[in-house]
Amino acid sequence: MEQHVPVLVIITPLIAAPLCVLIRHRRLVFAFSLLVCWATFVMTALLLARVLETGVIRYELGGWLPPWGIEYRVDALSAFVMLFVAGIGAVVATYAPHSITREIPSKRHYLFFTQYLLCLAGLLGITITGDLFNLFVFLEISSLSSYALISLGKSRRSLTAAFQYLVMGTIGATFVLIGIGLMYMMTGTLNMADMAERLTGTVAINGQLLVVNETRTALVAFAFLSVGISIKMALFPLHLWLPNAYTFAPSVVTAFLAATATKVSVYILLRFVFTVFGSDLSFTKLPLDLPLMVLSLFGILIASATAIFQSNIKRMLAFSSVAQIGYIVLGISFVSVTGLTGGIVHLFNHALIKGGLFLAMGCLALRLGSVELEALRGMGQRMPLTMFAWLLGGLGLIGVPLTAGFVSKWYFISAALENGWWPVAVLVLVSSLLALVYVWRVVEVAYFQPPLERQSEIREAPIAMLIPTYALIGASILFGIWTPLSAGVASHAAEILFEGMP
Amino acid sequence: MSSLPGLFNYWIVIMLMMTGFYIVISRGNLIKKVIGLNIFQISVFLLYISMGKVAGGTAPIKPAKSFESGSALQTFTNPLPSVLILTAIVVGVATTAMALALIVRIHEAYGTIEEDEILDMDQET
Amino acid sequence: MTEIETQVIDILVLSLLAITAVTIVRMRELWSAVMLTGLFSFLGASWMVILDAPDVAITEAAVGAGISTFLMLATLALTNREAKLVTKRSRISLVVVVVTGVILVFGTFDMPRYGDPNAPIHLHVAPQYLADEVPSTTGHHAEVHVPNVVTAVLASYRGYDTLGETVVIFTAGIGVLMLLRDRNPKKSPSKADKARS
Amino acid sequence: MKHHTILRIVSKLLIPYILLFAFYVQFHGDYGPGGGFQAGVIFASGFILYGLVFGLKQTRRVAPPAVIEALIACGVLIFAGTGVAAMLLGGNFLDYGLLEHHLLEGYLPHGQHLGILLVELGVGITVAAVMIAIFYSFAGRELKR
Repeated sequence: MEQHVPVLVIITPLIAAPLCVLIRHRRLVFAFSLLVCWATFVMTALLLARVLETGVIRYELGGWLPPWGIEYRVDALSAFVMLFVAGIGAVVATYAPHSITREIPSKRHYLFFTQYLLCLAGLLGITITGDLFNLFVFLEISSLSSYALISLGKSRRSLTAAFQYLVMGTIGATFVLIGIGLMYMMTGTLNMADMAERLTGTVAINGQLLVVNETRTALVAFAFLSVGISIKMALFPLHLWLPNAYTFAPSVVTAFLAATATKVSVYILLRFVFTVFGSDLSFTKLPLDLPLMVLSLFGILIASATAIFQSNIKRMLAFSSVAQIGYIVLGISFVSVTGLTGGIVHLFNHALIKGGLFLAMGCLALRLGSVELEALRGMGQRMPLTMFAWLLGGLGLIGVPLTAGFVSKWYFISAALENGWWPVAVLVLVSSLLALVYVWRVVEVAYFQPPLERQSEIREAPIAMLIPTYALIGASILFGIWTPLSAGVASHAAEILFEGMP
Repeated sequence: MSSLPGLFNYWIVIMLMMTGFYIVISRGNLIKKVIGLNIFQISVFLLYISMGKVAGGTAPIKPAKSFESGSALQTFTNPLPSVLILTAIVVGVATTAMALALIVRIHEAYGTIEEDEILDMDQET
Repeated sequence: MTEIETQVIDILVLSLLAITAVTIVRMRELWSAVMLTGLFSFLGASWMVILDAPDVAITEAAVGAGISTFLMLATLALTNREAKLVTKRSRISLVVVVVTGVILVFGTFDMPRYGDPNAPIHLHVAPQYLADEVPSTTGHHAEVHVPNVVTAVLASYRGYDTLGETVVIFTAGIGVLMLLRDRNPKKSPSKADKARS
Repeated sequence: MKHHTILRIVSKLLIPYILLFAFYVQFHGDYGPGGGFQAGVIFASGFILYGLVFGLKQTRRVAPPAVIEALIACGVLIFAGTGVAAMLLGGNFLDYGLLEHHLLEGYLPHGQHLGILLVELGVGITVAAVMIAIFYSFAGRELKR
């Protein structure tokens, strides 16, 4: 069975989703989903171990050789992304029951888990596939399920947030579809590896012999793919759907999507830029690095500054997420192994930190029924464990030494200095100060203000929620100290990306 | 430039795509936005299908005899764009269904499906 | 049909499509706008017939002129039938759209010409589908032996995409059930909406 | 529309043919245009016509929502199950070439043909069930108002 692991990772949650509909019973569905999520996580761990040992793993679906059939292709980057997506999926699923009991009507719980598993399968499917159109299909699976999940929020604004995301997401997906179509038109293939090869070759168009990646069609395709994916990953200024979606979705959904969905979109960008088009075309012939750097710096500064002025903490963290996407893209725009390593390791670190923070927010929402800054007064005493987890996560966002955030920032600043771009390094430091301000606002209210009268009955969150929260926060501290799995794998993946097709 | 007429179809299709895109981003009525998305997507489907066309070809359905003789004398239109678009159509209708379900719920919660009125109501509360 | 006849029909259908699309932009009465969208889809499907893609044409007609129209009319019945005239963003939108369109047109100049049998997509991958000679992992050239090549590609060579497509439909179905099946929990504007944007 | 006698009679006559046509499209996809998706849509439209003419209550009695919900899941499971079956027989996921058997010799096709038949059936069931479920959801909304 071992050679089937690549496909089993995807079809396990994919088949489990319809089974949840058949099971229906709330507790059974939960137990079953939990089992499936953890099994998926174990399989991704196996995949990563095998990839690091033997290199790229391929799997031909339906037994048809690529480029005729669809192939799965696992390299260090995809295995790494899958590992943390599945890991966070499993941890958040473990955390879910208490939180959704409070936030979602019990009649819909089995449907919630169905959509959750579909979303997980979609995200993993995007990451593992070596075929462009298959990527589009799984992108839509994950998108549709996330619209549904977001709309489950308690406030009516979750509906408009979901709709707004649906419209933006569909525009993004349609742009991607146009891009894929134009690429297909010029190369005749949908397989990424095959396309990468044919892009550097020549093609006879209308009697003229042209190099494919120099044609105007290929350039336009590249532009459409980049814009489409930028919408999906909420790159500033295309991030407008994100704050509402994260603020009004149920806590569990926010934690899961914030930690995984945008990260997988960044993965798609990396795949296109480095694997399909090649770093040579993307950065040497086309100055993609410049716009990416400008947008990411603006994104980091503006989103961090906006976060400071939010009174709703989920919204504050959402703006912080937009800023973190900026950091990741900044890492890519350095066009160096160090910068890219920083970007990839920050995908991982930020997933842990933000996942943990949003889980802590879920604990607060469970007990307080609100995520307003005002409601948090005195929670440092009333809910010490939850607030301490939040504090550790906050330190990670700032990038204090011994947290995972520090590791990423270290790479960004080294990469900036390597390139001799010291103003960029300074801006990264300035933005950390902005993060300090918004984290401090919460810490101040929670630890240095007396609790409100009406909240004297508030107790600590249940242990079943605290354990998963601390699992993610603890991991973010662990990977601040011990980096072979995070930075080690990331730099390996970055080197492979710069070499081109593995 | 004698071959420019060969691009005429693509230009019209692009114009159709952009009309749909324009409806999505300029109109505040939520149903109008869904209509725009539909037109945008259908036009992209037309782009794909028109690239699969081969002059003088026929639909890629082979007469049963051709299997025995093994000869492919006929020119067939490319089947792959058709396959991709069959999938994309299904994805499109799935998105439309989700969007409309959301609109029904939004109308129940807000009493309107105009974007600006919804925004105003969100500001008030 | 001769080349000229085909071209005339092409131009005719395309012009009708364009007229329909532009009319929809200007229309405030939603009922008619939905009907015209159905017509747009139907015209698109007719052009697909001319483009020798009968499978897609049937599906587009069934989906676009059938299901989508039906669903939109059902939604109209549950909501409003008239759209407000909002013009505040139309200028920016127009600029975005025109720029996007010009970029796309710029991209067309290196495209293979319409109907060109030597376009890359006709020379790579597709010929093996048509000849039923797709190499498989077992080494030999397995044969699918299905007369309709579209079905063969859809269900076998790229069958995994079709599984994905089925899952997409499944996801949407479950999503709609989630949203509309049960009576809503009261989504109060007062309680949870204290957040300002 | 519940009281139009002509409409009721015509629909009663028409619906069996629509359903029959759906089956034709379902199983004839190998040879002409058509397949699971189109068949599912046609099948569902037959049902929706029934629903529009005879009312939602009556239709729900014929096809209970719980059954429809289960069928949505079953279609996906048939498709994925075909893939898993190929895997258990020693091939890759969805490698229909390995679906050899000794059941109903001469009636049930083998290998690729059987695989295509099964997955198209899965697609058809899910699509028809989802369309009917969506119809119920939207139409049910109207009743509650």
